[in-house]
Amino acid sequence: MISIPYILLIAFAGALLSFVIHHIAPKLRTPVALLTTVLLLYFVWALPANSLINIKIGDFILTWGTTAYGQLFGMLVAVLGFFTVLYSTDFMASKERLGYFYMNFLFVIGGMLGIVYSQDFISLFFFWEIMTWSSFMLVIYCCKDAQSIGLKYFVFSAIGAYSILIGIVLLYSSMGTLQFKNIFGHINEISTGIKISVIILMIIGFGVKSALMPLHVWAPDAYAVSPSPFTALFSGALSKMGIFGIGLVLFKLAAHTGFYSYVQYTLAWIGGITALLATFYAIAQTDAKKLLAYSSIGQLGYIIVGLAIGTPLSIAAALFLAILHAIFKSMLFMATGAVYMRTGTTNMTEVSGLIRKMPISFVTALFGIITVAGVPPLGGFAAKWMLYESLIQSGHYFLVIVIFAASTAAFLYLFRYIFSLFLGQEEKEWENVKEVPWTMQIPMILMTIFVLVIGVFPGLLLDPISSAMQYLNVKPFDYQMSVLFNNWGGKVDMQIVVRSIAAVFILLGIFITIKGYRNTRYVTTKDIHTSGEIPTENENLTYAVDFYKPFERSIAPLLKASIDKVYTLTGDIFEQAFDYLRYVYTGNGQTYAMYVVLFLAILLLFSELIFGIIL
Amino acid sequence: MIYDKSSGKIVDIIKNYARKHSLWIVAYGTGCGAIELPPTMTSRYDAERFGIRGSATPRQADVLLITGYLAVKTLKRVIRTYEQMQDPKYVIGFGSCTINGGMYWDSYNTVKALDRYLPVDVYINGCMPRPEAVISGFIELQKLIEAGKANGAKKYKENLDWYRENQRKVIKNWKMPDYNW
Amino acid sequence: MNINWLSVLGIITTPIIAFIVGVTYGGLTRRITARIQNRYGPPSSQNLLDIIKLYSKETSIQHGVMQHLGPVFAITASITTLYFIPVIKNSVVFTNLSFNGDLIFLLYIMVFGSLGMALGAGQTGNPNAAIGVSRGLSQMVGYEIPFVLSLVAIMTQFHTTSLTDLLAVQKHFADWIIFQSPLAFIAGILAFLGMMGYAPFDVVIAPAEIASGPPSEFGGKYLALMMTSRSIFTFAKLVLFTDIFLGGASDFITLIIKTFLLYMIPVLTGIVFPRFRTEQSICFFWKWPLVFGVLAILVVVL
Amino acid sequence: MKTQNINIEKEIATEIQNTFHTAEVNIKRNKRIEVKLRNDLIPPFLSYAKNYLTFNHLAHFSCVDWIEQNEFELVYIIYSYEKGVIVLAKTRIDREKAEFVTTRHLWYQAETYERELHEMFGINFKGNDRLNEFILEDWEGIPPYRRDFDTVKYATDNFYTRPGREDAKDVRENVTKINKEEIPEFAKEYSVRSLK
Amino acid sequence: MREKETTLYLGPQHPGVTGNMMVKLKVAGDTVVKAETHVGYLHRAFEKLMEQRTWMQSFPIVCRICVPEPDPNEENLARAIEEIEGREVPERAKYIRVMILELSRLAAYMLWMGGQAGTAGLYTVPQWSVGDRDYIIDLFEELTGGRIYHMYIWAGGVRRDLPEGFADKVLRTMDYLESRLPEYDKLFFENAIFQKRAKGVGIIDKDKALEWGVVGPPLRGCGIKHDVRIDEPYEVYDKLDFVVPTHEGGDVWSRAMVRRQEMEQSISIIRQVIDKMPAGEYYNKVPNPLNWYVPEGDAYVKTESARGEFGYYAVSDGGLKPRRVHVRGPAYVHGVSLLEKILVGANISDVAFIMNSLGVCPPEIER
Repeated sequence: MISIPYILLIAFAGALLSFVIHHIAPKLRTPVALLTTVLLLYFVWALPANSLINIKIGDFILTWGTTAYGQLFGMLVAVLGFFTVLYSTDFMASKERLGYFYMNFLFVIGGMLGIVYSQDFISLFFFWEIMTWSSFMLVIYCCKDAQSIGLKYFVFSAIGAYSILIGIVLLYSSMGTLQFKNIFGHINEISTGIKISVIILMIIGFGVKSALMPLHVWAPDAYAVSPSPFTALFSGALSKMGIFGIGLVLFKLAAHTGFYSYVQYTLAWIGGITALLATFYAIAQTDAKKLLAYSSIGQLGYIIVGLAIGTPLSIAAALFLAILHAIFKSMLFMATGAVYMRTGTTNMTEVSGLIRKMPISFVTALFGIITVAGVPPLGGFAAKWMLYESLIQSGHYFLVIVIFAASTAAFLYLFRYIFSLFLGQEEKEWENVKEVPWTMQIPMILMTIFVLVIGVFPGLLLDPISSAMQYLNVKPFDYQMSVLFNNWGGKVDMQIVVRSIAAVFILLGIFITIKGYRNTRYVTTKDIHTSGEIPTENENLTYAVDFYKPFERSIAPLLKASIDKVYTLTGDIFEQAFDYLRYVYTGNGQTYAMYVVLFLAILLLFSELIFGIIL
Repeated sequence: MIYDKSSGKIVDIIKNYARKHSLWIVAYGTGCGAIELPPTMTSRYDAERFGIRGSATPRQADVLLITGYLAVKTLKRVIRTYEQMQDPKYVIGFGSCTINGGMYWDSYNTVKALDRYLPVDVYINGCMPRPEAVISGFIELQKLIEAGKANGAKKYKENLDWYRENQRKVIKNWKMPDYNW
Repeated sequence: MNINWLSVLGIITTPIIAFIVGVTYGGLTRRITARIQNRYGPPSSQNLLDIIKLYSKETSIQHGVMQHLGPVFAITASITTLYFIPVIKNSVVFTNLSFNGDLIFLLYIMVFGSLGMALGAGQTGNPNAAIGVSRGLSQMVGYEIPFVLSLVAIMTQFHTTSLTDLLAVQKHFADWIIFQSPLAFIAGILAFLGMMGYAPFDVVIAPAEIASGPPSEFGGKYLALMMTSRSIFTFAKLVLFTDIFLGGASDFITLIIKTFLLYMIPVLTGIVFPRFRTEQSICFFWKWPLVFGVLAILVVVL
Repeated sequence: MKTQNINIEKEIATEIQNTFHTAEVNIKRNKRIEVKLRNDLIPPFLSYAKNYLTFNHLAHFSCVDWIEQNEFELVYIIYSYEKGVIVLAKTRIDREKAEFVTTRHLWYQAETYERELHEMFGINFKGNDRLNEFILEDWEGIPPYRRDFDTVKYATDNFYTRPGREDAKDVRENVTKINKEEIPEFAKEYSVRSLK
Repeated sequence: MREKETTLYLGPQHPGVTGNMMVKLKVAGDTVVKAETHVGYLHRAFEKLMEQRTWMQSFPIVCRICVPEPDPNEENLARAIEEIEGREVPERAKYIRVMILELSRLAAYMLWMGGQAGTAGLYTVPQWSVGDRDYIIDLFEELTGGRIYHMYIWAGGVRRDLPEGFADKVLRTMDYLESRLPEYDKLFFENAIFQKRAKGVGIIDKDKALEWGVVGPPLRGCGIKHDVRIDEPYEVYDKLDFVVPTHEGGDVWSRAMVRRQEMEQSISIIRQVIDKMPAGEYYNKVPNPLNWYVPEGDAYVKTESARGEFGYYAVSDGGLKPRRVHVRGPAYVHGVSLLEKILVGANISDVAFIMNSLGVCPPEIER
């Protein structure tokens, strides 16, 4: 009963049903969507470990099966899917075209589940396309300027998809099969040129989704305009599909080739630079969602670094961070969404002082940022620790500096995020803001508890990760339920850390509360030291505009001198291309299809040329 | 009551000893007397010997030093600064003009008797008082603190209405936020 | 359940010793500064008196729960950091939890307090506090990078990430890492200047600019707790640097001598330099300290 | 005063006189020229002095209350760094309807002077949009620097005066008494106290 | 509607502000977008009070107009009376006045140096320089009886003759201060970080400086050589040999250098004065102060104070009391219109720094 086709059936049937039922009985569409995700969650959780299904269509055999690696991501998708749909029930309540929204939402979830259970490249590509298309539909769901942003997203997705497609075609032409079990491990049977092409194309293809630096351009805008519940899923789960793919390519294809170390090295540096630059960009943002979007790009950079380094500890760190990133970034996007729902904006220069109005959202955001920052005792620390240890011990001395710079600079934007939205002056215009309804609180609270528990017992997450690593043919590494080890005999016992922190914190917290409790008085944020002056009503006492101006100034030469220009140039070229195309095609439904066809033709032409030379 | 420090308990003795030897002044030069503060604080007279030092914000400070005449405009700021300070807090009136208006007795813009508006613990006379006088004023305050008699803040709290009345009489446009005493 | 009473003793006494030493160092600093400035200066117990006075303030004002907890975050970080540093070499009592964490962990736990304080300062709603936090975090990115470079160089050279192992390496005077890896020491000590926050890197609290910055709304018990935390944290950082570079200490007298000498470096620098602007300070850290750090790593690698 | 070389002053005075025929120009001493003008001629004169005679430094802008004539006297003190000469351009305006035009376009800092005179004398400078509160706060009643404003009365009415200062008034009374009374020759070099 | 920029209050209760005044800053990031000077916290209505008092009774009032440097005020009022009356001053009194003025300039520069270094975060310099300033204060105390307010210069001369051995004391103090200057150079003026912070900050446009009414060290810091002491020599400045230093740049650094060099000049002037001081009367016979009718007339007198041209416009209606005395302090322009102009675009870190370099003294603005 519980098998992969059923899961996919439930997902897609639920999607269609919620679209249909939107027009018949609008009240039922949300329960239907919610029920679908609940069922999915149960089915994925209960899925037997060795299920394998072969479906023969024409010459092709589609194979779906569970692996530990796939199951890891599958569980993530199912859990996040449930949380985000639960979150949507109230968040989206007042929006229009909800049938469309839920249908695409469930399609995305179904597509992702399909990807993780695919055991051949055809079905992988098929589900990849489903995911991409329906996520594109959701990006353009919301507002007016979403169209152009959606186009940008679509173009990059198309580039990615066709890179993958060409890779698949090359594989098929040289190996005659697309089954994972026939390809993985037999990659050395084909010529070096094709191997290189396939690996590069696949990494580009999956790199687009995981917003690897040269291909990240779509991400900030697409994250910023899509509705918050979907942003949570987008950044949390969807981007992890790219990681999933890169993991497959790296360890199942590239690992057996002679040029593996080059791939590793290049990818690691690309990841490191992605992390650093994205962090710097995030610092300069004023929109909370864009800030988080850049933060996501940066975090994905860490994950890529971890995967690319390829030591057991680093891979564990990468997968750990991948799962954790899904959780904490969803928390942050949900908290931001909560703020957006109540105030109507995510501009950090406008919103301020919501902590007393929205305590649950604040706590979620607080735990989120502590996790992102990697400060003990929450889960983020274990990931960061494993990553650094593996980097240092595998001899990537300068990469560790780049990563560390990015990670320290992350404090800047994280503080700005939580300060601007929740702390600071409690302004009059946000006087009537209330906490969000319980359907939105529950996912936030559950995920908060999750990061707390993972912080104490990283082993809970490392168990499935180590079995996933077994599937990826990586050597096992040492860990206990709450103790992490490195190769040089260093260790961190999270339980002792958490215990000592908690003991001191609680003891002194009680002390400071009891001490002079009666004479401690609460004053409003208007009663602050303003040099004796009394501020007038319209004066702004929140420091929010250009929060990190000095820092931006000191990194300006770094960004301005080299990379910024390249990006602007690239961006300009793309923009102009879009503009030109928009002039040529009048912007109706056909345009995009035509455009994609054109792109495909160019791509094929180029790859023919390039591969012709190599071969 | 918390202010009654003649209880002789060892805790109170320690507290008063510490309070006495750690007097932080709000950095507010309200009048021309502020010119004698740099010599007082720096190498020649070195008030830091007695634990006296400046503090940037009223939240951390203990002593409000009214260095001279108070213009009405300044009085408003001084009251706000004083009310933002945390108990126990002390006020030192510095210079003749805080006592009776000094040479500005007929000016339309300065208040003539500081203790009508703020509870003054120690007055230092002179125009202007020498750094030695300032230090001796502080030592006078230290003696009062040790004896548990420097309770101007308590007086202010108890007679808030009277003080408010006086303050409002002078400050025409009372746009102050009211504090929850 | 068997409890090691000696380690319980260590857990209780270490913060107290750290506080007393830190607070006395603070007082001594003020005295030394005063002497250089041609004056007598306060008694060495002045900082202790200040803290007692602040604790004995009757009223305290808070703007919300994060301000209430901000100092607690800070002191938690200080004490926890201290617990994970071996204070006295090979001592049963003062080793505390140092076997359960390593240098990377220490790097991160040290930030815990800053983050908490930043949140507390943020809640006060004072623009000066926010500016101070913005400056502080920016500067932190500045000095953390050379510090990590120096740590990476040392960790690579000795193939360990554990402080205890580093102590074991430096058995004799000539084995001290300051002699074995002088470049790393230079990078580390320059970062240390920034970490201690004395001039020229005191842009965070700059009274003449932003009226003491982040702590500007903290008074009474909150400020007292912050100052307590600062004393402990100063000591913790000093012990950390002594352990890393100066071979640690096997008794208290050596510890006091070494930490005091180390402490005098930022203090004496602070007396004769004005403060940098924020971006100047960041650029400073990204210039020479960075070069030294990179050189230190290159020396180890090649 | 000593006889001084005042050639350059004479030159400037003639030049001003030739341009502004109604102006009453007189050389007070070396480096001081007094120009009395009709009040509508002040703006052209100042702009002429600044642009043609290099008087580009507005040293001072003052107002004197001649309550007896019911007039305010406005005094622009301008200085030429090249010539080293100060010109005091004076004009009189009506005290009841105190209005004048701004000279902010000539000297940016004139704005500050005008703000002060507006506050202290109640003169309205047309064209200056920043005549807001400058020194006083929430001031009610007549502008304080007008001579009909009695600061002693205001102070005693509004502020609590500590007992023991009564003799302070005596000093003032003594002063006025001295004005009228014949002072003995022997007392001329002594202070108030000895007179009592 | 809430403004977009953050409002920062620099003063009145603020360690960075020079005295009791307020600069309301609107900042975006750490850059000042708009600055507004608010004064009036020290308004005692001196000009009104002077109208209530006799000319002589005004002397104790005017010295309180500028607290760090009261003597130019006394000098100005005395010379205003003398000019209206046509009263002559004995030669010796003129020399003593110049000595007093230069001593007070030196004291003011010592205090400025402390302030400038203190706002930059170098707290050792104020400790030293304010302590050294006290030696000058001691001289004043011996001569006049007051540390801060001297009431020494008055119409017709000075109040007392120099006590015995005073000239030697002054010379000894000058020797000491001169020996300290290299130390200040080492610690402060040659400090790399101070130079880094001061150069290119708070720039006054050279072309606009004269038109904006910039005077004193800020003007000379723009490379424009103007000083009341040479433009319109008063007392005996035309008989003394001194240089008016200028410095190109118009920034905080050049203003600091100008002041630094003027300190040497002041010391040299004081030595010359003591060297050349003639014997004789130190005051001319004056009427009874309480019965001193000043003839009708007006006068504008100016003195070069440590912050620039200090002008008094005094009008007498022939009565016992002044009709009007209007004070023009250098800070009146520097602290309001100039400060508001040059703070735009400055860094928050530099606001107090720039303010100090202009020598803004609030009691001069509102009096």
